[in-house]
Amino acid sequence: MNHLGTNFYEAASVILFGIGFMNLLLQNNLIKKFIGLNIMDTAVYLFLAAKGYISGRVAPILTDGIIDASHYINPVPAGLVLTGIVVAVSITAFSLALVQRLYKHYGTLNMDEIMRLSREEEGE
Amino acid sequence: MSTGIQVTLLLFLIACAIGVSFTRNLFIAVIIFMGYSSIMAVIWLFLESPDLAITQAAVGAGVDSVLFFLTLKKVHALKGTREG
Amino acid sequence: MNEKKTFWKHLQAWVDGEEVILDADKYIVSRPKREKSDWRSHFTMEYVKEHRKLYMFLSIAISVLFIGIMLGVVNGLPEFGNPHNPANNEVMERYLESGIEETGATNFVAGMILDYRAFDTFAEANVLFLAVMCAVILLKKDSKNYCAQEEQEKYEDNIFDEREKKPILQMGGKVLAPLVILYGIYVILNGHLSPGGGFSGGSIIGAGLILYASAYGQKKMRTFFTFRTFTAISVGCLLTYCACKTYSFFTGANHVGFAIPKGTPGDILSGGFILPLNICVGLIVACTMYGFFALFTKGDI
Amino acid sequence: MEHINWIHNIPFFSIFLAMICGIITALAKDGKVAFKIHTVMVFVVCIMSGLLLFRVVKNQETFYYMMGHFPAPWGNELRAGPLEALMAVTFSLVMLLTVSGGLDFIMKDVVAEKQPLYFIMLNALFGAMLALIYTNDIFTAYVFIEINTIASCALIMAKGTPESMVGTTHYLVISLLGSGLFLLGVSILYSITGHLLFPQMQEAIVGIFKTGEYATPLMVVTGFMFIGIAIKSALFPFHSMLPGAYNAAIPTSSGILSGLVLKSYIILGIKLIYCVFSELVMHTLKITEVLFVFGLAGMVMGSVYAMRERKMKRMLAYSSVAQIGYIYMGIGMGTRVGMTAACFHILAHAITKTLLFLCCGSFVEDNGGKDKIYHMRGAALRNPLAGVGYTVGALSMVGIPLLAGFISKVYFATASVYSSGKMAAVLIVLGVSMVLNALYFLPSVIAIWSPVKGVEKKPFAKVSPMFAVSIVGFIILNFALGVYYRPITRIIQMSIGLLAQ
Repeated sequence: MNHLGTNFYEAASVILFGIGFMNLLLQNNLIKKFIGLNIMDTAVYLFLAAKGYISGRVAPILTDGIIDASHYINPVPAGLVLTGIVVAVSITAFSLALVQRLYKHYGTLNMDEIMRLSREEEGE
Repeated sequence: MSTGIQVTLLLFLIACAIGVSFTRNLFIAVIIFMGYSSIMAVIWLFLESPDLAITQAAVGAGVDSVLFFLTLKKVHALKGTREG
Repeated sequence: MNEKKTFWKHLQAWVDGEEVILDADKYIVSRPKREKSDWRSHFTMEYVKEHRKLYMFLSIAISVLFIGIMLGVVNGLPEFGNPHNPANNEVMERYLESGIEETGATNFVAGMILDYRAFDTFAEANVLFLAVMCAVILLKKDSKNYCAQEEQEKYEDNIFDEREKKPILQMGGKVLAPLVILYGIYVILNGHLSPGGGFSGGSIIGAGLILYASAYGQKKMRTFFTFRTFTAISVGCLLTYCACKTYSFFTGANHVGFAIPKGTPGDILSGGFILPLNICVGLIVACTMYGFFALFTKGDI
Repeated sequence: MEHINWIHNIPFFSIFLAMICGIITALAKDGKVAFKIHTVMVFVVCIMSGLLLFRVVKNQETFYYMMGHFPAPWGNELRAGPLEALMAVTFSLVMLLTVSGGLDFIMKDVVAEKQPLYFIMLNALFGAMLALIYTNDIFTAYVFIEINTIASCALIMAKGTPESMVGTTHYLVISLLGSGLFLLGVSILYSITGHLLFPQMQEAIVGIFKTGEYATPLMVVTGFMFIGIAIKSALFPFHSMLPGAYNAAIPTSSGILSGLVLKSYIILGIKLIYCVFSELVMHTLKITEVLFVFGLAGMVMGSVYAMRERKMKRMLAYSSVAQIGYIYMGIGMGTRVGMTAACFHILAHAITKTLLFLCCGSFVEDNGGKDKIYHMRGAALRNPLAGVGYTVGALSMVGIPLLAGFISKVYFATASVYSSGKMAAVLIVLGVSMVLNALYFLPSVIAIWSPVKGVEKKPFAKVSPMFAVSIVGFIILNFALGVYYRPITRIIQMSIGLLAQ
């Protein structure tokens, strides 16, 4: 099986996932870390949505009164992605609130710096 | 033709993602991320998922960016508000 | 065996530590520092910087490896856009062919997430609620979350807000906010007929509220939107959601009668529970989005 | 109406009851009211799950519960059998005892106006854990994993100190990595099987496996899902989030997170092994072997880290890493006997670790916030009840007969006999790990009981009656599980047989 050429959506989405993953691991800056996380999530959603697409068919909304499964694309991935987007935005908001609270106390967005300061505070 | 446009959009998406990783300025990073979300919305239109496109446009490019900008303002990373 | 040594030292501290314990803190300060085994010394900035490169190299290697593996996987996956893929099976057929009859919604996605797989959507609404409650825990002012500088900044911002005239923004807000909110309401009410639905419509309404709040300041918002209204709307909508879904799950699972009319597909008043559920989700989302905005700017709703 | 089988509605009722209580708690005016709502809810769920357990064990049945009007491949489903019911009973019992025992910590450490919010998170967490136990749908599992993540982060940060914020950030980032991988796994699985419900997925996967089509994706996806679950449940190389978070959180939260939340992911993993990937695929792809190796590494390394630690709560956190290693070792043996031992250890660790965290929190409070082990000298003499609790917990973790921890170690040793080629490794590592456990738990036990000379005797610390009841309850549970273990293991064996059908 050799579908890399036709599966260009999936290929792009796994590359995006990798970049997001790298951002999450590498970036010291918390805001960029969380942007990376968002990229990672949207990459998975792109992957799912691409899996639901069927060439030559239309969006899963009743058009011209045609009730026939071979006329519409697969609605399942769209539903899953819709749920996923909500989860992603909630987590983004939560993590940004956390960032603000951390900044208020430590005065920096650098995770290493924050870790160091908190260790110093802990004493010894 | 349509495939060409889609591939270009995907390449643009990847370029945006790499751009976010390499910009030093947080403000620019968030702007790029906003662009990334908008392109994603367009791509979902190509994939025949208008539900997702409308949601992504409202959330990714709208609410998410507002939240990011407010955070940047709070952490004094925006020029013109309070120097950080 | 290195660990064993440290353990014996450890034990010694217990055994002959009578006077030590009297003022343990002093003893710890006076005790000669262990050079080698103290892992805390590894976390100086120099050490991190030195090993930062190694760490970076490793992470990039992992990510590249990951991308490589995943490209291999993609190579072996079903073809993009092919109608004979495993995902396009009887599940999808039933959603598309009997969906209108069984749910009454002409937007199959809405029918799917709010009727066939409503449990996920219920959890999703809860995720939003929890996230906004987390933001309240984090950002609402209390005795542990107080910072004089920030109060000062807020005070200055308030003065700035009041003194400065923002005619363009205010005019824009006056004209646009009602339109945006109206559009959001349209998207919610047509969720089962056209693209959109509770979530997208709710975030559009939220955006309208944010626009209004940033044009006229939050004092004006307070006149009709306080923390009490916020809690009341969210809890009321979530409970309505819960009640609807409990009824439909209970009747469904136990095969007892379900007496909600489906209506004529295509009408606004159709689709059984889908319209009320969409309204509930929309209200929750609108409140949540505005709540995030308010908490992020002023630390209070 | 007369044909409704009320017992079968229990899983659905418990999940929704927990969620509804979580929502209603937002209206509670202070922490006390919220606590009452929470306690009543958990108590009711406990009774209901007990009934369910009784019924399913008596009938030896598992059943599927339709969430809505549509049968299996179209609608959502819950699945309940003896394993699920047993876990639900244990979780609700532990939750009840932990929260009522740790109420003082909540009241003291959480700001008054935010206490109801803390209870919202507790209720939602409880509901999400129940849903993870009962679910039969992989995407539902993902959404509830996210609820679990958010709620557990909220429990950590509720203390409001800067350290707790740092701990939360670390915990959040690593958990999100885990759930990202899990979601990727879900999407690839969906694309190759076309289903989201466990039984249909299993059918499709076995089919794919036999024809050899999509072999690479299947292998990679299995790996990703288990890496995701391992990250979430803090298996050894991914444990770095635990110590900071548990040290900074209030003891009640630490107990719940370590005793229950980590376990809920493991139970999901066990259900995935039997109900989605099937034993055949797991063995052929050698996933169990990998889990086995990491489990062994975790058992030793967790104890080694714990020994170097000077703070009591961090020591307990590292000890959790070691115990998670035990559980994964049991899963990795790849036999049903090993799985029985692992499930039993889940129960044993849940009741023991929460007890340890509560007692440790009580000592720290008596000492005025000093949390190093050398500050604990004589702590048990001032607070004998917590001292007895800590001692029982520590001895159980070390593996002294009559206590729960001993039985699980015996079962692990027995199980090793049945898995060929792994016996030597299991026995050696088990022995080493027990010695290491003793080496770090016993000094702390000796320390808390040895008097400090030359200091005038401090008065006895005041212990609230609820704390006393909960500690005594935990101790009784520990002995009960250590002595009357037979019925429990029989239930577990039966349930694993039913799961694997």
